[in-house]
Amino acid sequence: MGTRNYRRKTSHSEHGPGDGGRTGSWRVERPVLNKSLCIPCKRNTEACFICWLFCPDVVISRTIPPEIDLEYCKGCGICAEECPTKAITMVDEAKFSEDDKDKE
Amino acid sequence: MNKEFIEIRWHGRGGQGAITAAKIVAAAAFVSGYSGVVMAPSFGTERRGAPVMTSLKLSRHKIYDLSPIETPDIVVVLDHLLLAEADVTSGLKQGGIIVLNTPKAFESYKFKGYKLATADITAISVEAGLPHGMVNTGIIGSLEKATKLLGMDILIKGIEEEFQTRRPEKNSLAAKIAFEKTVAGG
Amino acid sequence: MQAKTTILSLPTEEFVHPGTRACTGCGLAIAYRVGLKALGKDTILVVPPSCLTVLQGLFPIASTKLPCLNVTFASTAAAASGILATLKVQGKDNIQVAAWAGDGGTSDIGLQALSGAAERGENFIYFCYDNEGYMNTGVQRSGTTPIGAVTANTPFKGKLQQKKDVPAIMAAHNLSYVAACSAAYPLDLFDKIKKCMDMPGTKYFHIHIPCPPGWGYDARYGIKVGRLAVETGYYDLYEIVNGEFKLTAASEKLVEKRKLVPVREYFRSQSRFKILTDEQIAAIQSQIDSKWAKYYKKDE
Amino acid sequence: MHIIENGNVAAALGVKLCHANVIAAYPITPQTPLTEKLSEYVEAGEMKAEYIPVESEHSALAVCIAASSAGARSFTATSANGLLYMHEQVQWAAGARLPLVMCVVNRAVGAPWNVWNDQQDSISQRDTGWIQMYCSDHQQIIDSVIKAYWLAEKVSIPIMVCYDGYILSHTYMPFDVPDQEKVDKFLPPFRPDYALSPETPANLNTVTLPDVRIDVKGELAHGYMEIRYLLHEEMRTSLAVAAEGEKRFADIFGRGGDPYLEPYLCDDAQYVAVGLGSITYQLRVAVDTLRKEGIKVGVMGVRFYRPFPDEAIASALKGKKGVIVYEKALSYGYEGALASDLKSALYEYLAGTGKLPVVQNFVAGIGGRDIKTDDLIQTLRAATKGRVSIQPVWIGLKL
Repeated sequence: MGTRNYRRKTSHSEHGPGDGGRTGSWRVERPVLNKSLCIPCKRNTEACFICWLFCPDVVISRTIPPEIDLEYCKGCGICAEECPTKAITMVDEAKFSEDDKDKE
Repeated sequence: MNKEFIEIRWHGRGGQGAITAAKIVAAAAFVSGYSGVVMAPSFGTERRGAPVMTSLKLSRHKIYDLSPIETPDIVVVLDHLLLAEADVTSGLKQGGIIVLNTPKAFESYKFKGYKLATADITAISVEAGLPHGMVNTGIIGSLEKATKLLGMDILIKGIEEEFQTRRPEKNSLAAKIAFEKTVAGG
Repeated sequence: MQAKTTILSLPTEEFVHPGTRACTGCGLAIAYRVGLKALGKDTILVVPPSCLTVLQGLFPIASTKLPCLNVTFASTAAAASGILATLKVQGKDNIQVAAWAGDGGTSDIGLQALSGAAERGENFIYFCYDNEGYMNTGVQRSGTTPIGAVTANTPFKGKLQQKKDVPAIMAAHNLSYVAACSAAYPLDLFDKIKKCMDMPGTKYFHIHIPCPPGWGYDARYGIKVGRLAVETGYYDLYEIVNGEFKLTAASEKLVEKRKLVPVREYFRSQSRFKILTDEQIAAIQSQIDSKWAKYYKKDE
Repeated sequence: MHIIENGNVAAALGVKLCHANVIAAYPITPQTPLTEKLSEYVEAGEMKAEYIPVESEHSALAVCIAASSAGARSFTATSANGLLYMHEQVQWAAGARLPLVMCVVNRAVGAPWNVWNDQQDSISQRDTGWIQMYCSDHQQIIDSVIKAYWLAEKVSIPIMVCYDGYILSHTYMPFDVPDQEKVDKFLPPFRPDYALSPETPANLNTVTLPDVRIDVKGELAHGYMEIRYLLHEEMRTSLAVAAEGEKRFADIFGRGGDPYLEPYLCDDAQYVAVGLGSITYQLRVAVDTLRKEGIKVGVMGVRFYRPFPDEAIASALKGKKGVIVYEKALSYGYEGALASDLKSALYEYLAGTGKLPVVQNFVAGIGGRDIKTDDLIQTLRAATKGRVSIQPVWIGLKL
């Protein structure tokens, strides 16, 4: 008892992803990247990454091409709105088949 | 006076140092074999200049009753003007002792049924080199003269310890002079 | 002067996990994510109840990779003081203590403890993320809700009083650093944090945080709405370094441009301001204009 | 070493001997001289600690909560409305299982304002999940602070060391100041199981659900209810731990004995007065007087109020004719909380045995009203002659 097992007796949380569950299910619209418009993709060099900077949910990678983690992406659309070349568009989730969803 | 259990009530003014005086006597009593010593200041909203009381109980055994003194054996009054403001003899036992700091002559007071001891501690303290108004060490000399309770040596030692960093010699000198000059009635 | 951070030079390490409970398009999540990048790994966080409590995760899962003490609503800055005192007695001088509280937790219930800690000169960074209302409890007015905003408890007339100027209150504590930032300008936030980290005493950050459900706009427009607040001269980005006030980033550029976007555009971007009349908007516009006239004059 | 000092100094010396290293406090009468003394020790370099002069009691406990969470041995003290202002933090510290020690220098609560002693302040915090210890003299104050740190850190539960304002806090009496060496032997350095650190990040006191939940490692973690149950359960088992601590203390310091109760002339007593704090010592004088009259009375001080030593109390009072509870607090609209708790313990253990004493309740000293020893004698004598009243009787009421 006492100080030894303190952690088990208090609200002591350790970090990990998905506290809110698979928040991808919150999405109404899905961000879809058009690589032919995306600046780092086009130039094949590190550039822009505005989508990465502004993503509230840490689901866009700072890579070429930027990858969107659909397991957790809530579909806010900020990336699409802020993309200077309109390379990301928000597409109605209903347009993706159930099969697609399973693959995510 | 029953020297097994003694109750002394101190009347002074906030800032006059009655608590310190009582504390010195308490410590001296403790080393003299009074294992029960309780000194309780009057509690609450004392302000500088306002009348205050401190009670000191001395016993050969541990004291469990911390309630205020109701029937003191001795009252010590650090300022003669308090006689008009406080009922200093309240509850004082028959034959009890009043130790009074006053510039007035011993003969000018009449306390029926009590023994009085007076000295002009205010003047004596200045004579000893203390700032005007510092009377809490001089009064200890008068108390000893009136009661023969603990002996001057132990009290002088206690005063010098308490005032280690604040004019120890002058404070003990005030007590010594007061002891000499105190007029004590039979 | 430190070089300005760009997206490409922004550290890639993330301290927040995906899959938090924050609302879709949460402005706080952006500011917090970038703020933690600036604070870095050697940080202990203090958080009172607020949207961030929810974002941070529910027991036993934490969404943040940094150690964090959740504390009572009114005690944020005092708790930070307690951690600082402990680090001091432990001889750990490399750990940053950062408090993140909402606007209610700062301007209302937490102000006393914050003022106390600031007056004592407690060496930590305090972030007030200002989404201009008690959003976590369902959008009630707070001390920093702006005039004219409809909230759950100012339902018909909107808030009738001015927004409390918390950075000015904190500046009155003679802090080494006070900053006003916005989630729409994360790099400005990042640079300001980096700049003040070694400054003495309490550092205060006020961050304007667009909130889709609380402000009434489509989540995708969060950055645009935040930017409009700045471009209209309605909310200014600045810093006060040892008493010296200076506009920064986009606000600084506005002084050069001498041209503000009409504030009407900002108000009309959110449903919370729907009750503001043209006259009221005109009155606010003239307040903004006179504020900026002073900025322009200072610049001449 | 024996010294003559007041109760606040006794507490401050205890805190110093325990090497508390984060102290936060806000002034309130009659606690103030205690934490002033600590600020003196810290500024003079006699204590290696951080002293934070916070802007409120709420913040004082916030500092201690955070400091303890980060691994410091923390201390604060308060009285009356200061404690009430802390109330939220008091609950928080218990739920977070932080081994804080706080001195509560008992004072009446407002309104109206009153700076004098009663125990309504700490009694009103009875159900917060803190251990409560009550002291009757300065020796108990200094010893209790030391014992409290040991116990708190052993069971991860915060402790209030309560003592009567003015009557103990400002009264001078002799007491033994334990040797530092012995205290260090008794109380090991504070090494918590977890302390906030970037090396081992954890998020403490997060929102916790009504039900259990799987953690990041896939193991089942508690829900709120389990965490709270454990607090209760370990409060109960802390009684046994306190006994262990008491024995350990007695072995090292040569004093102490019963950790929960302090009986005086109870063995053959037919009537036993019960109370918390200094009043139980004053009652000893009443007991001595009544004994001389041939009345078989005793008095029992309750030193642990929470966790409530129900079994020890029932066993000590089994077969007594009467139990007379003297209290300086009241659960308004009913009776003294101690009287209720005591009746409950007696009923639990003695109902149907034919050994259930009659319990009477006196309320005394509210707002510092002088408790005259003669009043205690009178009331105690009356209580041995039959039931005075079914309701709590206020001693010295001048209506």
